[in-house]
Amino acid sequence: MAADPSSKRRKPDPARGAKVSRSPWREQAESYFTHHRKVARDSAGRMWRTPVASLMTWTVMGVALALPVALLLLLTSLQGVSAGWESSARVTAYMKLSASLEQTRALADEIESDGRVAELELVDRDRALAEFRASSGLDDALDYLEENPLPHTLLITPKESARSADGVAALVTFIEGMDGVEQVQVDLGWLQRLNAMTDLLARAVWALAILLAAAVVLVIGNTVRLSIESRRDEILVAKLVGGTDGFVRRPFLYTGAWFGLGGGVVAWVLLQLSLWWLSGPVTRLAELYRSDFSLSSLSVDGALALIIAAMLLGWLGAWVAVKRHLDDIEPGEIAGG
Amino acid sequence: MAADPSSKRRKPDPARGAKVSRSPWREQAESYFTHHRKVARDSAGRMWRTPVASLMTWTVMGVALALPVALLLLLTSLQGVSAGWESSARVTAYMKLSASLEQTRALADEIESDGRVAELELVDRDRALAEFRASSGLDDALDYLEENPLPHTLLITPKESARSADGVAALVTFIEGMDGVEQVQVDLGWLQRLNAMTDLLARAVWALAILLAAAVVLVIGNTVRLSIESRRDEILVAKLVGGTDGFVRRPFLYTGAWFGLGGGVVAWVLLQLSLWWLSGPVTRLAELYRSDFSLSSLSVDGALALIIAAMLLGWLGAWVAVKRHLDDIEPGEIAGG
Amino acid sequence: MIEFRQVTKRYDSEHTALRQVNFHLDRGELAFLTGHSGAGKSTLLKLVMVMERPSAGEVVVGGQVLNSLPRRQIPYIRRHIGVVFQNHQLLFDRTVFDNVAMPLEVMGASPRDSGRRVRAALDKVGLLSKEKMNPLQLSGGEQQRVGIARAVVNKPPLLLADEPTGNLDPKLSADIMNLFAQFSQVGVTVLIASHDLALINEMGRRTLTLDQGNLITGGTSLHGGVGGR
Amino acid sequence: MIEFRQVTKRYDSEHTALRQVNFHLDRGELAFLTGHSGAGKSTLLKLVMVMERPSAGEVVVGGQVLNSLPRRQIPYIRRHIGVVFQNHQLLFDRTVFDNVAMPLEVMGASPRDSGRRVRAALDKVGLLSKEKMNPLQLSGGEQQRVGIARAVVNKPPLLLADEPTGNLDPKLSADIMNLFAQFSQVGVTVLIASHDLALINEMGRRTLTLDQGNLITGGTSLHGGVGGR
Ligand SMILES: Nc1ncnc2c1ncn2[C@@H]1O[C@H](COP(=O)(O)OP(=O)(O)OP(=O)(O)O)[C@@H](O)[C@H]1O
Ligand SMILES: Nc1ncnc2c1ncn2[C@@H]1O[C@H](COP(=O)(O)OP(=O)(O)OP(=O)(O)O)[C@@H](O)[C@H]1O
Ligand SMILES: [Mg+2]
Ligand SMILES: [Mg+2]
Repeated sequence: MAADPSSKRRKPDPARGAKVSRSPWREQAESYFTHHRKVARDSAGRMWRTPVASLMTWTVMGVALALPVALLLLLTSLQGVSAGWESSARVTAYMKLSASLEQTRALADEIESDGRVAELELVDRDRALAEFRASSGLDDALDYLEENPLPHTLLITPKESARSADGVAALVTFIEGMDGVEQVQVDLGWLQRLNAMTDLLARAVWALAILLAAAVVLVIGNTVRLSIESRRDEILVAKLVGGTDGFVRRPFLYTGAWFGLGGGVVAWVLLQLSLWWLSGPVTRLAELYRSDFSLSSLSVDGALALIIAAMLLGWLGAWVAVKRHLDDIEPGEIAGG
Repeated sequence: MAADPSSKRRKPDPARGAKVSRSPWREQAESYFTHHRKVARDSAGRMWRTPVASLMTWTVMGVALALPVALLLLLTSLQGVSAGWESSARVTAYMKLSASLEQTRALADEIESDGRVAELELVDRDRALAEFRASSGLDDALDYLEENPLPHTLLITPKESARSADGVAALVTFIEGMDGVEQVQVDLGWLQRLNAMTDLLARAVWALAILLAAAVVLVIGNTVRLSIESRRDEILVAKLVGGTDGFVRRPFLYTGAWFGLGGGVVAWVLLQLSLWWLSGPVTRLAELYRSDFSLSSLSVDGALALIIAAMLLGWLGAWVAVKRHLDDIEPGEIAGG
Repeated sequence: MIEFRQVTKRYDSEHTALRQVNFHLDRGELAFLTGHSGAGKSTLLKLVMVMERPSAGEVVVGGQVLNSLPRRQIPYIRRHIGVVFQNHQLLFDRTVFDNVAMPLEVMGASPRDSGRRVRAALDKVGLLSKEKMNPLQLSGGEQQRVGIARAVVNKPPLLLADEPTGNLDPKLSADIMNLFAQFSQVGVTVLIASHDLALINEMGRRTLTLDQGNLITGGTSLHGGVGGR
Repeated sequence: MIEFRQVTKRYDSEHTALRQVNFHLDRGELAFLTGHSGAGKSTLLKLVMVMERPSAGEVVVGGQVLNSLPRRQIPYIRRHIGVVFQNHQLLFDRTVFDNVAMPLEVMGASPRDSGRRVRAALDKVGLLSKEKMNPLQLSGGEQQRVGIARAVVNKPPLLLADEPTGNLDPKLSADIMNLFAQFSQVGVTVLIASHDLALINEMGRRTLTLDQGNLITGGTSLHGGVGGR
């Protein structure tokens, strides 16, 4: 209340006084922009003067904005992981027991040169037995074996382009048709599970994102609506002294944009805090699974985009509220006028 | 505005007129409750008269309330699953190859009678070989074997009480010490992973729950604050004609409670809708994993508790806002009085 | 009923609204308060209502020194004072009836009792036919009369009126003044701030005149109270 | 400048505020509008301001028939009318200076120009020293004068005043009336609703009298405009 911007305004400016020849059109445009600046400053000042209340609104908006962005980041992170999972859709080719190591090597080279194969590992029968012995815990039992019962094995990782269920099936048929190959195994179940999981996640994310986007618009719309109600008199008087609709609307639109700005900044802070807080356990978990999973964080561009989007949303919310409520306030209802 | 409850009130009630002897204390108490009813009705009516705005506030609150409850439900569901996972922390005991089936059976009975064992399955060597043959795809290779190299095996599931890392280790030592047991294996990694995952989830849920609980209180506080601001005149006049603080506060507390009620109902509706929408893919996913996972839904008691909690939160938010802002409005600031 | 002892009210360093005002009003007395615009009339009435606190001196109402009154006692003092505000202070979200009923509602009067009293008060100011309208739909003078009805509805022992006839035509003004005179005859103390010198002269009552915050006529010397509180 | 042709205003089935009112005010004319409380004075002024639309008849202001005026043109009409409202309509979230500057701000006047004009207007009503205060800190009469300053700040060709001296002492009332008279001398059309019959008689200008919505003195016959619009 104490702030008095008018004192500045009333000081005659000698530099301006000199430009007497300025056309009325330029004068008009200049005073238009002066008014924009003034309204922007005033509505920011109004927010500043009630810091707790403004912070409350910002926080509500910040929470509502942070959640969908957090989900987006999580989805991005998971897509990285699911790429890792897909690579576990490996094709295993068991050679005939009669196939020699040289024969197997030649076959391996042939398969590796195929466009659909990303990686190939040859496990010879001796190594296969050693690994089986180690992993099965049947050390003694295997000693009874007179001959190594395991064949040479090829572990084949398909290229990403061939990782669809159909693509993998075609690759399997191709390898099965080769000489010396006894049997080909592939864990198609993984792909199916992955699809189901992605579907579920996408649904959940969509459900939440819709709810929260609605929440953002609602929060701002509601705040602006209530601030319109509490500034009813101002609107009335502005209309009575000949303010156009644009003039009356302006402070509310700026208010909405400033709320958006504050909300965006709060959202960014919340995101950074959550990421920092969660990064410890996530890293530990990823290590346990020997996964390269890590939470994506927001880039500088992303942060800017978030804040600008928040301002636009704020402006939009204000516009909707103003559109709906401003026309209701007509000077006919003036007290005892 | 058009509603006029006064017309009812002014009709003289003959039934009442008869009880002339009523003490002034009873009269006071009665008019106190009459006023409570009137204020409750009025503030509900006020909300009713601006349905879109009220719905907006309810929705914002509903979203903020629904999210923590949804997380809670998800956590409950996951605890069901993780119980399933825990049971996969199985102890496998391989018998010596020299141990006969009868000897193994006796041992199995002995182990099963131990208090820490929930379930026990005996896999004899023939079945073990058949299963290995089927699962390894090494059909032909195994034909070369002259003798079954696999021993009898006991699959032991510890009781829930013994499922801690320490408990399982003790069980392993106990079984290892028994006659005829060659080797005992246990996948302790599972437990570790489970702990890491639970830790991560708990952290995420806490982070979200704190944010959202704050959001609920903020939304209501903010709404009540703005409604106080827009009803400034009413507060002023009530104070001027001798209204006590309690009297002035009452309508706002009721408003808060009604907002809470609406928010709670919206939250419940949102939860039911989301559950219904997600149940399809969840069931499909659970089938793929042969898991008995299913999303917990809200019981009738739970729904009631949610709505009552929402009303209490609304009342609390209103109380805080009223406490903070009502004292600011002092009749000194009356216009030109 | 009302006693001011050396009361000074300073809003801030520059604005002193009242300077060492002394006066005493008996039960049942009707007095006018006049003075130029900004002389301090409304300020004086606000001090009686505990809407402002004096910078110096003592305000005594109904035997109670208001200076030392705890905050939570203020509502109970105000219930014994009826006030007509300079700018009406009506609420536009309820009917005329509900506006006038407010002082009764605050006191917890029974609905039956309250209905009877409100209609009696509205009848006195000639607005019984408009009880169901919203104050926004009334003319300026009608609003002012609603404010008067609200001030008298609970028959308070003390009645303050700030410019109660500023928006009324001469005939209505005289009617309202007569209403106030009737109240004073049944023991109500009435203090009316007004610019309407013609009307004041016609009534021929005690007149307190303020000039730049000084009480220049109608006051009492510091210790010369007429007594009979 | 203002012409009413058979204007009737009915608020709802029961309340008819104006009945077939005919009158015509020339450029530079100063006229008073009187009548009992609820006679329809404020309603008449609201029709000129397009705050209400007539139920029947035509309102013509500055040669423009207001009945058919599209909504988006209304602000531009209002910029040519200065109004003093019966209850001031000041904003309490800004200084007196900013309140008075509003009509200029709306028109997009340059800050330099605006500052000069606001101070001139405040000087005319004797409140230059209070320009930085909040209207809440002013007395009722001071607030009313701020409202008058706001009405005249952009030198409108038409000036409407609803009870502009209701809260002013007789000397200040006379000063304000003289201010209005000066305006009319430089070609401004002035219409003042007032109850202050003493002052009206003293001024000796044309007086329109309303009674229950009927214009009983000072009107013109249906087609007998004095012309010179
Ligand atoms: N919005 C409205 N709805 C219904 N009736 C109304 C409305 N506005 C005014 N009236 C009625 O129209 C009549 C004329 O009102 P108006 O405000 O024009 O009177 P006035 O001459 O200005 O009186 P005063 O001197 O008391 O201000 C009054 O009886 C009033 O109750
Ligand atoms: N809250 C305030 N802060 C600062 N100054 C104030 C405040 N309230 C009133 N004043 C000043 O105190 C002086 C007396 O004001 P008051 O309202 O008592 O005058 P009044 O006699 O009622 O005048 P009027 O007849 O115009 O209503 C005025 O000059 C006013 O500007
Ligand atoms: Mg005053
Ligand atoms: Mg009027």
